[in-house]
Amino acid sequence: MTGELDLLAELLKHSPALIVAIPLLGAFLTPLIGKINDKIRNGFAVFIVALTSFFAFLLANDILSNGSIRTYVFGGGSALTDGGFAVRILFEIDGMNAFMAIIASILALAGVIYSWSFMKENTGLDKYYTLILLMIAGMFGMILTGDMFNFFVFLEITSIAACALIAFRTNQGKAVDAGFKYIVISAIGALFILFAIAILYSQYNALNMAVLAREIQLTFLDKIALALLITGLAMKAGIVPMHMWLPDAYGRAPASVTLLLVGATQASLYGALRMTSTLYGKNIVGVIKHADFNLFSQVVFDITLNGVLGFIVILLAILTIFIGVLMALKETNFKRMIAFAAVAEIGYIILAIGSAFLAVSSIDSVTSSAVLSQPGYMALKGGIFHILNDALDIGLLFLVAGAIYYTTKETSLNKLGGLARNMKYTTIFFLIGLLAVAGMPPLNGFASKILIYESTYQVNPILSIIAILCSILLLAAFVKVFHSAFLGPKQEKFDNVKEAPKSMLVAMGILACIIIFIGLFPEYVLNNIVTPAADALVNFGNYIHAVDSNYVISLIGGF
Amino acid sequence: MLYQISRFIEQWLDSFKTGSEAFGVGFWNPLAWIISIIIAFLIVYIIRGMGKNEYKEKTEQTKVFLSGNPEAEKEKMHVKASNVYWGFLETLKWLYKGLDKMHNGNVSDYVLWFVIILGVTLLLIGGI
Amino acid sequence: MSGMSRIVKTVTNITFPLVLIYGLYVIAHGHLTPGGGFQGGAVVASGLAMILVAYGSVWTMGKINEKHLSALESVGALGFIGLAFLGLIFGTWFFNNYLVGDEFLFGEIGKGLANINTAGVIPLMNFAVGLKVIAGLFAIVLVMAYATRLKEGK
Amino acid sequence: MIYQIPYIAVVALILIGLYAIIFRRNLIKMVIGITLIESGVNLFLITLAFRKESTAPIYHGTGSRLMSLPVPHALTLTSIVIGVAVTALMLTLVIHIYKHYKTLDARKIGMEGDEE
Repeated sequence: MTGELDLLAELLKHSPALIVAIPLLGAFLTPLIGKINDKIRNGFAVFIVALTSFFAFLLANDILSNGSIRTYVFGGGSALTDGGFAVRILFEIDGMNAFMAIIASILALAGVIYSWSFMKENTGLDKYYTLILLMIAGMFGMILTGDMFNFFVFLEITSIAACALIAFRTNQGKAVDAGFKYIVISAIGALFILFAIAILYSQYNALNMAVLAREIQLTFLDKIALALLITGLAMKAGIVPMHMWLPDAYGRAPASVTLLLVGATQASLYGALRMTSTLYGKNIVGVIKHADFNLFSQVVFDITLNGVLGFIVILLAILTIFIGVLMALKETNFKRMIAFAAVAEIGYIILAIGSAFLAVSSIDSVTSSAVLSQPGYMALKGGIFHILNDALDIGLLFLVAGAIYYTTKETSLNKLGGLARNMKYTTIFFLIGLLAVAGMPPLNGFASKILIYESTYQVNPILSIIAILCSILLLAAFVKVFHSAFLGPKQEKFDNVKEAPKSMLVAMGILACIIIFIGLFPEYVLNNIVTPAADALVNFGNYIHAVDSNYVISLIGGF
Repeated sequence: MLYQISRFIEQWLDSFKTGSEAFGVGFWNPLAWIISIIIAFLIVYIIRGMGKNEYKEKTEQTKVFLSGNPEAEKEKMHVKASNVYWGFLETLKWLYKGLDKMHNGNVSDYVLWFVIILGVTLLLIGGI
Repeated sequence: MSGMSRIVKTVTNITFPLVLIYGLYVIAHGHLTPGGGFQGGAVVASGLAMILVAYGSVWTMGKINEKHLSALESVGALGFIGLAFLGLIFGTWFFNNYLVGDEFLFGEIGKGLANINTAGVIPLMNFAVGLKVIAGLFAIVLVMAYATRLKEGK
Repeated sequence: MIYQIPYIAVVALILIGLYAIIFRRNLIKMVIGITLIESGVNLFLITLAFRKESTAPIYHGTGSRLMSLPVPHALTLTSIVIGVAVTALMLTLVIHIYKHYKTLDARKIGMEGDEE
């Protein structure tokens, strides 16, 4: 019995490294296994991702239930060297990382299971599985890492693998073109992020996020680095007006890849969150809960920075929601239309985050302590919750679009129609995804959107009015899709269309079940998964403390 | 006894509010929504049951009747996706013209947008 | 791409071993001098690219297939990850340098402060990375040259 | 002043690269632009590592001389490796694009519409 416990504890200790290492190992084993048999290779890929997800869930369970922070230093030893240099590469997992790891593992699992049937007719599948496992490894790396440069490396790994996957169907010119756009955009974004990392390194001689967060002084160069980081990651996350690559790439990639691309986009968004609220935690959002007066003396808390940042983010968020929804209303290509909806959904997330920033700045500090106000905290929670819901809903819709492409070889909504007669389960899944994205109760999209509406209403009523209006427009856009693809008279050219294959239904079913579960028990998910993540972002001091134990701050207040 | 019953009813009613700070006060409980959806389905079912039951398939009754006009092909009968919100799109044509220009598929322009936003952010954040 | 003149071929034949040895030297001394798996691998791959230019892509494609190169690349990557996993098994952490201060691998060659056997597992990782880079870069160049061969005829 | 020149070069390289990406039509020139930005960032990293009168960070056994920082060198190497991968991928895609469209003009390709 104790032996089992020891093994579990040992696995738990090493799981941060294993989560990234297992897909990497699997990626390079796949071409060798693919020489034996195709089915064995597919099964192997599913097995690898399932193993990774198992470790991710193990880790997330531990982190989220205990509220602890785990660090994993590669090569062993302590996080800091004797002289206090922070050059060792380490993974640091707190609530937010664990939360993102859950999302990534769900998406990865669904994506790999889905591709079993979906990619059956394509050639070169050895490479496909290698790339998909590489992309999963990169995604997990981005999410788990606690090192700036490592973040950049995993960002690039993800984008290279993603680009090759977008352009996987090289017989389609548009797909290749979308891949080229994606790689140009991500290369430029990543290079500017690297530039920002170099600026930070030049000042503090550290690449470790926790040490940087401890040291940061918000000099002029730091502000430049902040702007570079935010803009670079915002472009990777597809925020208007830097979103135009997103519909091109999402629309042209195979559906299983699109699902993972959603995950990669979320990971970039996570990066932006981590940069603003942990790395610049002293200056932006992090200080809020830790209104420790000793800490305050060293903190260069800049209330204007919060205001300006909140202003920028909210402006971009409103633009993102509006343009995403308007384009989704007009678009007639199935996958591009969902991609625009995805843009709008990202807008909701950053609207919440921007409101959190703004809520901090608008609280005047009578006791010289800027405590995150209740609406700000709620907005942060809503935004984080919506990351999960967005990934699931949009992912499910993309899978449905892929299933329709698989059975009819058609993506134009003008040519589809009456498919509900042939594809019952797919229709049900689409209906679930539609209602969830539009924020209809009792599905998951509603649970997070109500948080966003309520909190933004207290920040500024106009924001929540715009958000609700755009949600209705989003529903209208999806009703259009539902009408034109699934309803209507039975068409002769689709007489032979059958239900999607089993593996695709299983993948869609997984996502749909999770959506319904979250919809029915939003409180449970909110308290057990989302709140630890939001707390982890707010308590940036704990993040530093996990690496540098000399850095102690006492907790006061709380909610 | 009476007190206990009234207390129980109160608690039951309370369960329809989410009862937490997070979701505010209101009938946002998923349970309430499921119950109301089931009730709505029941009502629809009852209304459907009230319909005439002399309906027979594949007879004159099921034929499409378009004010005496001949029925077009099935594919032509279906409202196309691009026609669904025609009025809305027509009204906002001025806006969509600009938006379409934005999404021109040229990666140079995409990068130009990035540079513009980068410049604005640098000015705003660096300027404070 | 067809082959070039006899002079170029002869010069390539002479210089290629030198380039190869230099590249392998850079790989082997990666932990002591500037260099390492990637740099040495790039040097070797550039030597192979020289052969490709001199003899033409069709000839080279006949000698070595791009599929073999991909397999070799996988083996290199597997070696790297495998060594990292061995760190988990023999040492205590992933990527642990469990061979450092050990003598069984290079034995007497490696004695001394600035010799091969001072870095434990790092030279092995360099070899793995070098293999991957040689195979990968050469595969890229080869495939690109082969893809553009059709333009020559026009 | 002589130590400021690399930073000027960094900015110049990045700006030239951005110019090439934004205002050049040819896809290959855009790829060149990206490599220029990458060189600029790499040069920036290398410049950060340099200290006045420092030597390469290699141990020769004796003497304690000022060495330049090795960490940015490692970062630069990694970023070069990534750059090679990105460049190779982009050029491969350019070859494919040329096969499909018979042109490299960025303005003539990539228009998304209902082309079916």
